[in-house]
Amino acid sequence: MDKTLVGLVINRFLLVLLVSLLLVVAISELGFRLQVLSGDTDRLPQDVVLVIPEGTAERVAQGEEVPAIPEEMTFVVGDVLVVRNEDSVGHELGPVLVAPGGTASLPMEQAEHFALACSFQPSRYLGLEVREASTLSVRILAIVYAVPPTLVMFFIYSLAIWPLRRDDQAPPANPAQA
Amino acid sequence: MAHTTDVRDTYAHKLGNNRWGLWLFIISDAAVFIGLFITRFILLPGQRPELDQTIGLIVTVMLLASSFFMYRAEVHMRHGNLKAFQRSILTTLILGVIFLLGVVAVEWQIAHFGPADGQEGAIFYVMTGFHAFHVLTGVVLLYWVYNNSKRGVYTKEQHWGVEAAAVYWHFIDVVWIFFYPALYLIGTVA
Amino acid sequence: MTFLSTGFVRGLIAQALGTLAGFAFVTGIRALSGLEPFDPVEPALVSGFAVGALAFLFGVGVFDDWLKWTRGISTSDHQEHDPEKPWWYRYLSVDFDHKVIGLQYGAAAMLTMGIGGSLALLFRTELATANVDFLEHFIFGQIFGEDHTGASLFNTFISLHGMIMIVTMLLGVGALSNYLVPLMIGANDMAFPRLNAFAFWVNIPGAIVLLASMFAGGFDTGWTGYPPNSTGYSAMGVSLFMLAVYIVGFSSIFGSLNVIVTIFRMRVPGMKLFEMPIFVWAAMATAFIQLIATQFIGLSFLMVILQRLFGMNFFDSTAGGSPVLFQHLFWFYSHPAVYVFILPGLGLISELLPVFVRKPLFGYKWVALSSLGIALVGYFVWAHHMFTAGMASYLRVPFMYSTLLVAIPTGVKFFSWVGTMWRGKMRFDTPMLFVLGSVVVFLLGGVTGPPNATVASNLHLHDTYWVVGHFHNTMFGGFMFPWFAAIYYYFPKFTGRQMNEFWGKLHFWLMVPAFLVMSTYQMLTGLLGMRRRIAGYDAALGIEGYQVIVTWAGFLIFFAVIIFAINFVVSARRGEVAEGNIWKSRSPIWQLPNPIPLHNYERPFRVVGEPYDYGDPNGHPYVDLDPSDDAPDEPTTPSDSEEQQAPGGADPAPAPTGD
Amino acid sequence: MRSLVNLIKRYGEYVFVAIFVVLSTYALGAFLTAGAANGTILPLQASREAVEIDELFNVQFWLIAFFFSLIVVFMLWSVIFHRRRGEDDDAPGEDFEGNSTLEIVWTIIPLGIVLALAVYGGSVLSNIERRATDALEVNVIGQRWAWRFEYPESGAVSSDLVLPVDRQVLLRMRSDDVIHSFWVPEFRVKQDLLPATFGDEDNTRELRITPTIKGDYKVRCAELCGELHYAMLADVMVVEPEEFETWAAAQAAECDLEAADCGARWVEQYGCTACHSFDGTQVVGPTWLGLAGSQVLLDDGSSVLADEIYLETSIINPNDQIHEGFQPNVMPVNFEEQLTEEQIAEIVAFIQTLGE
Ligand code: HEA
Ligand code: HEA
Ligand code: HEC
Ligand code: CUA
Ligand SMILES: [Cu+2]
Repeated sequence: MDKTLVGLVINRFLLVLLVSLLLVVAISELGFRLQVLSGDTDRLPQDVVLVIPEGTAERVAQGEEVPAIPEEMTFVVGDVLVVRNEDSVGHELGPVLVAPGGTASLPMEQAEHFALACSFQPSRYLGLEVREASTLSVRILAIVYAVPPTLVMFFIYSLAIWPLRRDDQAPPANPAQA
Repeated sequence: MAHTTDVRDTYAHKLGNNRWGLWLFIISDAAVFIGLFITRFILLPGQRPELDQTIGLIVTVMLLASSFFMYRAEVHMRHGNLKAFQRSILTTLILGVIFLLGVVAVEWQIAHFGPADGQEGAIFYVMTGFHAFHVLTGVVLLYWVYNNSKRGVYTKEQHWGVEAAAVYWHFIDVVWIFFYPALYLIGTVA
Repeated sequence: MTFLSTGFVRGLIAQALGTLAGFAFVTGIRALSGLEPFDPVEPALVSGFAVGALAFLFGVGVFDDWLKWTRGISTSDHQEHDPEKPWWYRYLSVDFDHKVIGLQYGAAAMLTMGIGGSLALLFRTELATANVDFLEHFIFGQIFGEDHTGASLFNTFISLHGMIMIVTMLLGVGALSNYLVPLMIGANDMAFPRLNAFAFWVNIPGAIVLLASMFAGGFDTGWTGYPPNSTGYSAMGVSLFMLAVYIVGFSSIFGSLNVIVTIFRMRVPGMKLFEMPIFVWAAMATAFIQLIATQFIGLSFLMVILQRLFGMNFFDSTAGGSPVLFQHLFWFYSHPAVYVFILPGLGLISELLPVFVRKPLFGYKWVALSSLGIALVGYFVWAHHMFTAGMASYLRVPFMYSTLLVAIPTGVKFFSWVGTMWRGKMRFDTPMLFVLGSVVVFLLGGVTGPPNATVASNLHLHDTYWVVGHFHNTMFGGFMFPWFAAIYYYFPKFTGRQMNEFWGKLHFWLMVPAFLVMSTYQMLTGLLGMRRRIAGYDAALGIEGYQVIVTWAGFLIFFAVIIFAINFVVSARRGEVAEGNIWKSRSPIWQLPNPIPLHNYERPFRVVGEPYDYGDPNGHPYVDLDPSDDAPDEPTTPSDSEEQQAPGGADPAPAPTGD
Repeated sequence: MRSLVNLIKRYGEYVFVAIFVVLSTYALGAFLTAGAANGTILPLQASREAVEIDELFNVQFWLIAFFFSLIVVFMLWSVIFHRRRGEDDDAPGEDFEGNSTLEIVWTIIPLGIVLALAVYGGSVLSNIERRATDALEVNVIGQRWAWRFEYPESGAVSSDLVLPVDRQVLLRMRSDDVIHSFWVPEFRVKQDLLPATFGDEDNTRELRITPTIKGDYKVRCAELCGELHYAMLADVMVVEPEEFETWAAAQAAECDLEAADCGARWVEQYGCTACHSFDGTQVVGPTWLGLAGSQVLLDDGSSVLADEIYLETSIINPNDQIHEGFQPNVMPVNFEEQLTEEQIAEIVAFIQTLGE
């Protein structure tokens, strides 16, 4: 095949790739922001702070609920649960002990649904739900899926708008005509 | 008929058609192997079937070597060296048969699992089976070419059959270059 | 008897014998190796049918030439018709002429359409009432075996209806591209005539196996055959069904390969890509899909068969397999395949509109490239059939986006058609009526696509009659109506006569309104809660009346096609003789006499104008069929390097050159 | 007439067409959206998700109305006014071959619509997947051709889906055999159930629904799952929270009735009635009327007395002995894992009450 034609095709391809990439990234980020606003787990991992307020131990002892502490918490993988104990007694949450006034952290490493024994809930259990986040990798994957069709379409129509060659728009694919 | 002047009726043009056809066929066929390859990584992510490494290595070397001889055969044919061509193509053929036997008669027999044993079994047998079937057709094709060459069908200038067999054989070889690591090297033993 | 000596009959006999032999062979081996020979009977049955299909091909004779080549015997590319034999003899035997093969495809398509349509009427009758009653009738037990209940028979019928109709469309597409492409690009045949014959004949044993599945227990899986329903829970019919699809797949693969090579290599010297008739672009785009995607349905179905026969576990999720994997592999073919069904049809619309509007095709280049756009973008959208299967939630969004993207090239086509019709001088012969009907019906199918594609609304629509309505719209608009338009339009080219206009118009005015009623009520019931693939439905949904309407409309469509069939036969015998270019088309096909002579063009024609320049005041034609008098550039000698190796142009025997 | 046509042709053609497009869009769009609102086109809107989805449907309906009208009106206009009127067969139409600006416009505008629709569709999706912290968990188990709902909170098990109104329910779904699909048209959303064992993260699927209107609905299996797919329905009852609590407590309570009555309850809960009848009608499995104590003809020609042992093995290992005229591999084989020995005994006791 003729060299210059290949060159032209490659140039066009790269250019269109760039354009489609930009477009798709822009759309994807827009969509992603909209989802974040809806308060989902479609977010980046972060530190989640759980404060154990003063007087929790007494309330628990009386079997009352502690309004500041949820019974169920939802995390995404990579989140770190930071427990800050403002109560006057020490509390425990699963494997960690938090001294009065102290903090402890618990990283969420894999997606699962579990309950940790804890001393600051009337039910004595804190339900934790860890999910896969729609993190960077998922978003990149999404971009990977969305770019090729965009690319193909832009490439094809670019041929109609800006023919590769001005004189004869079509490559003479039939060698017999060369 | 009045189309003696039509370039489309010349041998050269038909040869070109044949090449297009062959390559399109290979593109299409490659799609199956790509499908199998993807299947393998979806069903056994991070793992691989437990296989005999020695046999795997031996058959792989055999197949790679056969590709080399196939290449030689084609070169000999282009130089019109018929005897050398026949020697090379026979070597290719024999190496191909050894590969087939190595996979089907040895590896399949000594594997720790049958086709019905989990994903390892399913994947191993379907991938090697599909590939072995292609090798088998390749061997038949080689034998056919060899036979034709004895009948003097091919000349230095015109030997489309040889070219086709060679391209097909190299294709099978390339597939194995992907399948071998996928089956024998990547991942931990399941 | 001449009939008994046709390749077709020989093939059938060979298939019967081959099937028995294959069955006996496997059973024998099982008996010898100490296994229960008939339990399970499935492996022997499947092998039997596989061997039978191969035997058919040997029997019919598609391998004859290739076998000769292996023995160093050369063969001729052109068969002359033996005048001793009746005219239909070549149509029932292996023939390499692309026109014959095109018609063979076409006839096979009509046959399968009849079978698939009749099945539709059977299960539609069942659906006219809410309970399962009609198919419980004892006659069906008598035909299909007593252990079929009405419900499972229903499931078998809809599944087969779906697959047979899809085969119909594949055959129809084969008919169109085989018949038209070489004529349009000025070739005398396809690039590989023998492969072409193979690609056609392989459909016949495939179709037979497909029908046989009905009598081997049927299958309650739908045409999609999702495991584990198809692997562990369905009767053996499913194996035969999948085997059949596998066999038919060879037709798509080799047929499309041939089309691509023909388009790129066999164009008349001097014809540039953007000078081809528009249908050729559509055929090219179609072939690009078929060539690659077909392998994936083959692979997925093969894996189901392997799992059934050898217990290889690909899809059983309770033991580590993945049923969703099947869906990915399956839809990676089956979505692009829907564009296979329509692209040639849309190509025909673009081809015929200018003729009847007497105006250039609006935006030729855009229409041409849109075919490619639909085909290629279509490769990236498959997962929209799986929105409810449980993919990563966020990943559904890119598939929604890419699916919607297909609306753009399709829209370009629609807008261009409108541009073509605008300010023309429209004529309303039967082919044109069908073209106009196609546009409306396909538009309806198209615009009902985006609600499916948008994930949230798909969650309501998935697997309901809305989807059924959507795809009947697209397939009737994109295939059935253009198909009929093509038959009415090209009829003189293979019979030398014209089809009767009155009956043609009656066909149209019966079929299109009936169809619109059918699909509208399908979509409506779907929105209201009617699921797909159910033998009986909840009368409380209040849709019984609608169902009756759909059923009646189905029957009307059937009768309309019967009218067509009668018209076809009568016109072929006694129709008005069609002299020359009856539609005043610019296409090279219409510069040839009716019917087309055996070796299409006496000499390569020369492209001297544009294909759709109907308004051209200078009256430049598109092609000059007899370019000898002013021949400044006769076909040049080959300049390609690869071609210089070959000395001269003599055809050396016995190197295989044809295929 | 003629001059009017010419007049229209010369001056007002585009204006007229545009007016008709607008009128037609409005008529069609209003018809569809009104139908959707009053329930002649879409079922009752009985969940929070349905509200979001129906808004999306309205957008879709307007798009359908617009594009359908656009093309069809232009086309009809050409058909009516740009037809051949007694001229020659090949009298040419107006000679124009295309217009790149126009092509670009009608590529870009749909592209914009597609992008907007994708973003909007994505946000609707994330809205209907929004999680409430107090969601009621229900395990949904599909098996050919029955539904079972387990409430881990209360321990209730039922073949009906009873839900408190206005509280989000988190359905965790799996199937015991083939793929099924959970769909309540009034709730709009749908989710497939994949074959999985419990705790299989890869194949358990989730769906969240917030029912908003009290009433009776039906779960309709939406994935072809074999012969009786059409009949794979379950009742859904959306009730006041208090009513729900009482119901759940009653369902969860130990069965302290007579053995046979408990059996009747398990038979109901575990979906046996999908295939077995108590009144002699044939469904997929043998009827239980008169079964116990009778001589059962098996498909290998022998016959066996349907005593306690036979009934019990038939439940645990249905494929061991196949009742003449019925298919093996139809009845689920995993009841041994699902039911306790006591429950099986109670079921047998129940079947015996239907015996001779
Ligand atoms: C001939 C076949 C054909 C064609 C052409 C199409 C075209 C399209 N189809 Fe369809 N489809 C089928 C055949 C076809 N389909 C079949 C057989 C099934 C069911 C399979 C099964 O399960 O058995 C199916 C199912 C199906 C589903 C899955 C439904 C489900 O089961 O959940 C989806 C989902 O996205 C879908 C979407 C689309 C879209 C977006 C298009 C688009 O290509 C349509 C594009 C066209 C237009 C939109 C109209 C014209 C455009 C304009 C006027 C421009 C402007 C428009 C906008 C900007 C909106 N189809
Ligand atoms: C080209 C494709 C095509 C065509 C033409 C049709 C035509 C028809 N279809 Fe079909 N249909 C499908 C493709 C098609 N269908 C597919 C793919 C499915 C999905 C299957 C699945 O779910 O798995 C489906 C499913 C499907 C369903 C859903 C079943 C269900 O899920 O419960 C229904 C229900 O109404 C239906 C009805 C009809 C009717 C009444 C016709 C009528 O139009 C039929 C009228 C009859 C004819 C058009 C034949 C006439 C021909 C002749 C008389 C022969 C003449 C002979 C010669 C000239 C030689 N079809
Ligand atoms: C999917 C359908 C299906 C379901 C659900 C089902 N069965 Fe069955 N059952 C069958 C079929 C079919 C047979 C007959 C084949 C056989 O003998 O195994 C059968 C046979 C039986 C028999 C033997 C009866 C006879 O006449 O031989 C018993 C007892 C039985 N089932 C109990 C149950 C119980 C208890 C349940 C629920 C916990 C149940 N079945 C659920 C389909 C089903
Ligand atoms: Cu379960 Cu359909
Ligand atoms: Cu699709």
